[in-house]
Formats: sequence, structure tokens, C-alpha cells
Amino acid sequence: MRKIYLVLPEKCTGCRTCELSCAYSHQIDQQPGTPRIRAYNTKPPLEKGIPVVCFQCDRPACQEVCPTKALQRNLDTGAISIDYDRCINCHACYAACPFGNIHIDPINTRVAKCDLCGGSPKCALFCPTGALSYK
Amino acid sequence: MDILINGKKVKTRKGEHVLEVARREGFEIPSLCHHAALPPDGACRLCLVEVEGPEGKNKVTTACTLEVAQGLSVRLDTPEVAANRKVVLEMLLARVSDSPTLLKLADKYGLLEMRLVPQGEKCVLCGLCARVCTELVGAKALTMEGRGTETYFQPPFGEPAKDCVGCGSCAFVCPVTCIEYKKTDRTIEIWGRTFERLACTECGEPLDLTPEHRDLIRRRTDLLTPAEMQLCGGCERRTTMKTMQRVVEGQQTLETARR
Amino acid sequence: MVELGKVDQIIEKYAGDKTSVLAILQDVQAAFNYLPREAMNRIGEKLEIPMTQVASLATFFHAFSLTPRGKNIVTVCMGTACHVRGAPRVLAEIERELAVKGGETTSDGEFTVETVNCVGACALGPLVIVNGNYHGNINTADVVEMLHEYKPATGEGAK
Amino acid sequence: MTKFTTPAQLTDHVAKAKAARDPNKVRVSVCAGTGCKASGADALIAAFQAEIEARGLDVEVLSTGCHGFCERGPLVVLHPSGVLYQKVKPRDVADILEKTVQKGELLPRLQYRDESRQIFEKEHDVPFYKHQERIVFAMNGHIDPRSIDDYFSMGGYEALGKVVGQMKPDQVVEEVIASGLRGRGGAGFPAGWKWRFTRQAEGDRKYLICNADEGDPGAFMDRSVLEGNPHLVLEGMIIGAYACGASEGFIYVRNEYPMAVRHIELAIAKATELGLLGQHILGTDFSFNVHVNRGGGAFVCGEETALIASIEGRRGSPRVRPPFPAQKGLWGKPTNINNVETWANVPTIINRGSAWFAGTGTGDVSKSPLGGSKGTKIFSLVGKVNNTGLVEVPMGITLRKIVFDIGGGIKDSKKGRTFKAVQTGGPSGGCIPDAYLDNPVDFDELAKLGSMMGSGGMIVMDDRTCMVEVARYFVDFLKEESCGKCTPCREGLRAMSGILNRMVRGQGRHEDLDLLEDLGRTMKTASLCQLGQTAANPVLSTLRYFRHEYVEHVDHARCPAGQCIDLIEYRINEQCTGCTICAKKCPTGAITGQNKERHVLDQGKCVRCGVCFDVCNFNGVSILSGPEIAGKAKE
Repeated sequence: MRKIYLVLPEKCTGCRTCELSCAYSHQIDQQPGTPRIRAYNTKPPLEKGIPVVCFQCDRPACQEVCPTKALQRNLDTGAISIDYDRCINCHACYAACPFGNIHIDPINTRVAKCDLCGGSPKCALFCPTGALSYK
Repeated sequence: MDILINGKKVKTRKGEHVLEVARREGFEIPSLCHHAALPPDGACRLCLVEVEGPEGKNKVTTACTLEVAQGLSVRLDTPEVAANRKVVLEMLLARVSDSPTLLKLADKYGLLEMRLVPQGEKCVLCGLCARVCTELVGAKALTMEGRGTETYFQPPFGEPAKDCVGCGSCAFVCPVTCIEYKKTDRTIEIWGRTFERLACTECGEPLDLTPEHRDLIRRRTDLLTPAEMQLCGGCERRTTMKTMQRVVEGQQTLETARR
Repeated sequence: MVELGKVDQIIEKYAGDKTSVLAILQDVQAAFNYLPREAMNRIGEKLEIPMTQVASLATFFHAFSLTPRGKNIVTVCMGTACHVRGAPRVLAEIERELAVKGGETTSDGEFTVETVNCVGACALGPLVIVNGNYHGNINTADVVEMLHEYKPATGEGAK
Repeated sequence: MTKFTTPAQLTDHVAKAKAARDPNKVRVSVCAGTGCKASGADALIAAFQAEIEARGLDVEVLSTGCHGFCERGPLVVLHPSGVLYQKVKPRDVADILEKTVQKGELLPRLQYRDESRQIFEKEHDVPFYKHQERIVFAMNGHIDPRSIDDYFSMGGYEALGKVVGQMKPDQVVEEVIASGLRGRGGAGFPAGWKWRFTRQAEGDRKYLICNADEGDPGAFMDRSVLEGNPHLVLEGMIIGAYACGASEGFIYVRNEYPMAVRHIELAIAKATELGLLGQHILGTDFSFNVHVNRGGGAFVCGEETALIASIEGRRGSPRVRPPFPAQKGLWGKPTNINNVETWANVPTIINRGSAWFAGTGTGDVSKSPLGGSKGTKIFSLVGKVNNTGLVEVPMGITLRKIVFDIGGGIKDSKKGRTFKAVQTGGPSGGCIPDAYLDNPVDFDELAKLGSMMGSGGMIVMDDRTCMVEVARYFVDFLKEESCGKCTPCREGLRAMSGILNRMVRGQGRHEDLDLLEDLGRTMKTASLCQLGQTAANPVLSTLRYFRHEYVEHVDHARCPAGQCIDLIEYRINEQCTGCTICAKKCPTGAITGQNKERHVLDQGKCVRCGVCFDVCNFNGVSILSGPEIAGKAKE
């Protein structure tokens, strides 16, 4: 049975621990990468928040517009992940995602998205409130 | 089916080529013209390997074009491979003498002496730019022109690229970064063209997207309505966040939020 | 002005078949003596093939010229048989006589000098073809006389 | 004539046409091949026709394809006597008809003489023809290539009738395999095996291609076959289509060969009209159509994958094999490619049987398909040889026999010119020195010598041919003709060209010799296609056999052959008789002198064109090279 990545916005406080853990788990040249999850404070400071992260859509626009088939669903995790060997950095996926869930890493200008950390999402691991979970 | 690389048994699938298999297994093979998203082309000839044949009749060939087969055994580091790869590198370095990519390879593969006259070119003619543009992006703005030593990869007749969409993929895949790609706040300049950058309709921030590229992307799917591809990532996320907030606060159901 | 009607007729002859692009280019070259840019654009549009393909073909095959050529085409065969029998000297003499280099056209537009890598009439070498007429066993001393035949009757000619 | 609707009808018709050909009919066969046309054959044919009509003679004028002996054109052969006249002009026509045809007298002024002035009366006695063995060329000279009736009357399409009427496709394939026929286009791959691969390949459609993109400079046999006997090629292709199961055929012919295009198109139209091509050939289920594609002038298009790309309307860049065309060829379908001469051998193999065909040639192909070379090969014998032209000889003949017996030896041997080398295999072939003149000529022997069969170019070089300059010539040729795709071929040729061009100017270095060998080895090993893999042959083979000439160039700025113009000077020596011919022929007026006095050559005006040397009958011009003029050369 495949695990499910669950977001419960009502539990989110907007503490942004998820962003931090994501950035550090996707390092580029020993520098933190851009977080592929963003948590917005709706009632600052730190009372209510909304995490925005890739929905891993059933029919992902990013995947459909990718000219190199670099975006594929990982059958174990269900995540749409980027095969950087195939990616030609055309940014079509970035343009196509209607939710803003494809990011551009400022360090190398490569596109980046949530890949569920290959099966153990660090955001869920470190989320102090249980707003993010993977089970 | 299993093959042997430097004597190590390696699992492969039918139709795979030795280069991709070897790299997956952590072996290093240099190449300039190979790209995982494109079929093998065999243009740069750097990825030489030696195939063991019957009665010691070994053959040097390119790993990128060598399909795996039952009983195949290749070696990556024989004297024959090293000697020929050195000469191919020497030829490439004579062509483009100041490329850090090539200089690094020369260092690594023991090319110490340059005997050929430098040509002062910038492009190694690997062809990735035109192949990516034609076979992947689909803009068909670049091609191989001329022939022999007078070969160029460029837009038709070397004029400003009429069919270019300014996506910049050619510049990205170029192994010797010889394609000039200039981004300003408002424009993208490449192949003699200046493209307008679309701006986020919400905050005005310039997007990494030209109108031409947007139209090309639209043609790949029916998912994108004209309203889409107008916002920057940040504004898109804020919109997403607000929608989610309304769902959480019960102002909107999940069903209507879904597109 | 390039008569696009003529181009359309040629495309018509091949029923707009994409795979006939090489033949169409050859016929256009025969009709105009070179490949005008407008004609190539038209071919691309009508056959619905990208300009990259047209440009790639037109620059690959040496039979094509992208610039207008002279009234008289002087083709010097540089095939092996002609070469060992002195074709380079014949070419040099023609270049001297017409004051152009191979591949160029005289300023009065009378002559274009081209080279070809063998026309398959090797027993006649060195061989020069002027407007499709074969001049075999040419030596440097014959060049002036041979070209004279093609110079305009009045005036000084191409020199 | 109406469409043949059964194989038997065709066989019947051919038998009748053969019987109806009157061997005693007086025919004037005028060669109208490209060579003889350039020498004025058209006017000659018109003159014969007018004169025959004026005299009311019952004589047929045949405007035939190439007879091969282009050097002596226009050629006329009178049948049935077989008398050969050469270099015939329209003004000779009346004499020929009156004296020879009507009275049986010979005209010595038009007869062929060899260097020793000996006259040869009959075509088949002339040494040039005597040692030949003609299978492919058997009909050239006897038929009008535009007439299918002429072809029928010589047994044409008999093989097709036999194949479609009596043989299964597999039988045809086996017959061609048994014959040992190897591809005449270059690599020498066994044709029958290629057919079998195509036959066995899976595909709803299969294609055939006839490679007539004869790009080898110095070779023109395919042109002559296609021009002189197009139906023979077509018949071979139809048989091949039947055997391979192909439904569509393409003839890719150079645009530089307009007559070949016209003749083959005419042949296709006629064969289609008679039901030998098209839907339901000879009333059977077998259908086959043939199209003509014109090439655009690219040597690399002789490579089969480049040729396929070109037919598909793309630039002629070769692609990686495998998959081979027999598996995935034109438009991804199984495709069989053979060249003109290969196809032209097929009808004879069917008519006379594989055993007969395999009776000529070398080795044994019954055990290994590459075990020998069978049948004949056409060579274009050109360069510094007395008799130039196309010669068809049995495989295994020696080079000496070709160059000296058929070719009549080295041109200007009386002026002291001697044999130096013969270059075979086109630009990618190699130069073979005199030590190997007695080696047999076949696919494998030539390869052993560092050369190759190629499409059959054979260029004879004399002592005045500089081997460094020859290598430079081929490398510069290939540098232009390389498709430019892969590094070793493109950059290797560029580098070699730079080095060799320096050498012929006397600016070479001794280290360059090793560098050339290094580059050559890698080009051979690492290039993508055959063109690149063989592109270094001219350099490697000349380095192997004529290294001393290279050494002279790099160490002493001396061209031993006296050919490299930057390294030589012409001087008028004491043997000058003051005949003034050199002064008259000098294009730059560099030579001056009074009649009967020794002339003077002004080095400042001399462009080293060599005309003075060529025209002098008294050895009064010397060529100097090396220390005598050094300093000048090493600029």
C-alpha cells in the first residue's frame, strides 16, 4: 500500500520549519536549495498558516508540457519527479504549473519541485504540528 | 541481459546503450554530444570503448551507439582507447582551444602536448543545440549547415533565428557554453533575436517566458486555458494559498476548488 | 524580382510532396540559375517543412548556389584523372584570364567559375564544361580561345 | 507492342527478337557515350544518317552507349566485320561508307595504332579490348540504349521471364548467393546475403535502391552502364525486387549525369508500358515501381545511410549502423541497396547460372561468402596511361596486365616517363607501388595492400606525380566532402590538410610524419562512417610506400617528382634548339629567345604551369627542385 502525503492546513502555524528542512535536504554544492514547499502565515505572527506544496496532480500540466519526458511519476512514491539528466532547463514546467509549485533554484537556475524526498519527505518529518505527514 | 564492463557484471535492459548503462553503474566515460533525452548520435566520438571480440579481435567503438547484447564485454581504459581518445580530444582542442570543459578533459585523459594548429572556433559541433531545438523543443530554429570543415550549427543561413522561441535550452545544453544567451529585465537575447519577456499580470515581475515560447508550450497540452501562464510563481502560489484558505475556512468546497 | 509563380509551378509538378524537396530545389536552381531566398521560403511554406531543413539541404549539396551566377557557367572538373593531368593549372589559367577565383562571378556578370569533383568523363581530362558543353583535353594554352567563344560579341568581354 | 500478361509471352517474345537479329546486317555502331559526345559523336551520327540516305544504303546507324575507349573517341565500329575506327570526324563519313562499307577497303588514317605504330584492324584485336572480359558491358556498343527492342534482341528480359515464370524468390536469392557476387560499390559485401537479410526482415513494405551516385572522382563505369544499357540495370532491380519482396525502387543518380537520367527514365517508361514494371508484373501478383532521384553532388551520399537520408529529403549525413538498411532503411522499412554495376550483373547470373558466374574470379565462396571475388569488375583506367577508358576484367587479373597490356603502358614513356603507382578505390583508396604490380586484383588483395576496390577507379601515376601532392589532393577533396558530423573525420582531415599543404610548400616538419600517422590511425578507428574510416588511406598508403618522398619534402624542401610548384623551377637547358614552341605556348610570356637560339626563362614571370616542359620535344626544359633553389622555397 502506497503511503499518502497528507496536508492538514488547519494544523499549520506558519512556522516554516518545512521550508528549512526542504532547503537543507535539497542541497546544491553544499548550499541549501530553494525550498519546494512554502508555508504562508495567514495570521501573523505564527498562529495560522497554509503550506503550499505540489499536489502531484493526477494529470500534471508540468509533465504534459515537458518536451523531454524529464518529469515522470515515481511509481513507488507517487511523486512527479524531475530527471535532471533529461531536463534541458526550458522552464516549460515552471510556466505551466498553475499552482506555482515548480520553483527555480537561484543557485543554478534549474527548475525544482517536490519529489517527496524519494519516499521520506523531510518536511513531514520535521513538521512540529502534524500539519504535514506521510503515512 | 548482463554485460561485462571492465570485467564487472552489469544488468541491462534490451535496447539500452553501453554509455547510459556504464554511467548508471558509476563508470566514467567522457562525451560531448550525448544527452539522455535524445537518441544517440555518435558525433563527438569521445566515448570510445573497446569491445572484446573473438580470438582477440577487439574493436574500438563509441559507447553511446553500442547497443547491449548477450555476451557483450567492453573495456573502458585500454591503451587503444586511451590513445585514440587522446587524439580525438586533441582535434577538439585544436578547434576550440579555450573551453574549460575541454581543458578539464585534456587534463584528466593525459593530453599533455598540442601538435595541431588552433582554429580559434567556439563551437565543437556536437549538434546538441539543433537536436534539442528540433527534436525536443520543437521550435526547429537551428540546423546543421554546410559540410566538411565548413559546418555550422546556426539558424537558417546564419540569419536571426526566425523560428526561435527564446527558451534558452540550446544554450543550456551546450557543453562548451558558446551560445550567447542574454537575459535583461525586459528581454531575452539569443541567436540575433530580442524577445520580450512576459511580465506577471499581478505583480509585474518579468517571467522566464516569451510570448513565442508560451504559445509553443500551449500546443503541447489542452490543460492550459488562456488565463494561465500569466502569473509569476509567487503570485500563483499566493492564489493557491488563498484558495486553500477558503477551503479551510469552509467558504469553498474542495470540489469547486479543483479545476 | 523572383517570379514565385515559376516556383509554384515546380512545386505543383511534384504535387507538393515533402520528400521531393531535393528535386524541387534542383529544378528551382535550374530555372533561376541559383536558389533565391524568396524561392526557398516559398518551398518551405508550400511543402510545410521547416526552413531549417531547406537551409540544411541547400548548403549541404555543392550543386546549389545561394547567390546569382553569371550568364556563362565555367565548370572545371577537379576529379582525380583531371587533377593528375593538370586541372589545377587549367583552373589557375581560367582564374587569371577572368580575374576571379573559383566560386566567383565576374563583375560584369558574364562568367561564373566553379569547380566540380568529377563529372565522370575522366578519359577526356583535363575537362572544362562551359554551359553544359564539354571541352576535353584542355591545356593552359587553350583556355583563352575556349573562353573567347562565350564572350559577348561586342565590347571587351569579361576581363 | 502490347503489355505482356504472362511470363511465357515475354520469354517467347525475347526468343523471337533474338532470332530476328540478323548477325550479317551491316551496322555502323557509333559510340554516343558522354566521352564520345564531348568529342563530337552527335554530329558524326547525323553525318552518317545523312550520307547513308543520300547513298541509299541498307545500313543501320546505331547510336550506342559507351564503348569504353573514350580516349580515342568518337569511336566507330563496323558490324559485322568488327572494324574499329577511332577519332572519327564527320568529314570521314563519306570515305568510310564508300571505301570500307561498300568496297571493303580499310582507312589506315582512322585505325588504331599502339605506341609502336602497329595497326589493329578489329575492335576485339585491339589490346585495350583483347584482354577484357565483358559481362556487364557485353551489350554496350551493340544496342541503342533508348531502344527496348534492341535490348530484347540481345536476350534482354529473358532472365526476368525465367525468374517470374519459374523461380521462387528464395531460389533467386540462393542463386545470387551461390554466384558469389559481391557489391561493386565499395565495401564488397556479398549481394545475395544482403538480399536474404532484406527478404527475411519484417516489414509491410520493402524498398530497393540502386546507388548511382557515383561520387568517386576518376570513376565513371556506373554512368556508362546506366547511359549505355539502362534496361540491364532495371532488369536486375526487378529481379532483386522479386527476390527481396520489395514493392518500390529508387534509382539515386547524380544530377551531373543528365544523359543517364534521361535514359533510365525512358527505360522505366517503356518497361512500365510493357508490363515489366508496375502493378501485376507479367500478369502475376508481383508489383514493383521504380522512381528516379537526382543527387545533389555529395560524395558522402554514396554511403548507404546518407543516401537514404537524401532520398527522404534530408541532408546526407550518415547515421550509425546497426540497424542496417536491410532492417531499417528508407522511411524505417527494410531496404536493399546495391550499386549500378551490381544490379547489372544480376540478369547474366540468372541467365547463365551461378556456377558459370563463379567460374570467373578468385577464391571459393561456397564455404564463406567473403572467401573470394567472383565475376568481373569494371575499372576506369585513367591518368598517365596510354589507353584510358573503361575496362571490364575478370577478378584476379594482375595490375600489370591492366596497366601495361590493356592500358598500353605509361604515357610519354618515350620521353622517359615511368610507372610509379596506381591509385585504386577512389579518394579513400590507396596508392600501390610497382612492387605489387603482379598481385592479383580482387576485394581482399587490394585491402591487404592498404587500398581497396572502391567503385573501381584506377588512376595511373608516373614518376612526375608527386605522392605528397596526391595525398594532399585527396585529403582536400575529402575535407570538402566529409559531411562534417563526426570529429575524427572532420577535424582529422582539416589537420591533415593543413599539414600537407604546408609540406607541398616546403614548410613541413619531420615530426609531421608521425603526426599524420597518429591522426590517420584515429580517423580509421574512431570515425562514424566508412568515409571517415577510410579517409586517411591516401595518406597512410603513400606514407607506407613513398615515405622517402615525404622525407625529401620536409627535410630538404625538395619535390622529387618536380611537381610541387613552390618547390621547383623550370630552366631552359643547353639542349634547347630554339624551336620557339615553348615561347609561343607560355601563357605569361616568360620565355623569350630568337629562332634557333637557346631561349631564356624569366623566373619572375614564370607561374610554373609546366607548358614549356610538356611541349618541348628536345628535353630542353629541366625541372629543378631542392638545394639548387632552396631559400626560395622555404619562405
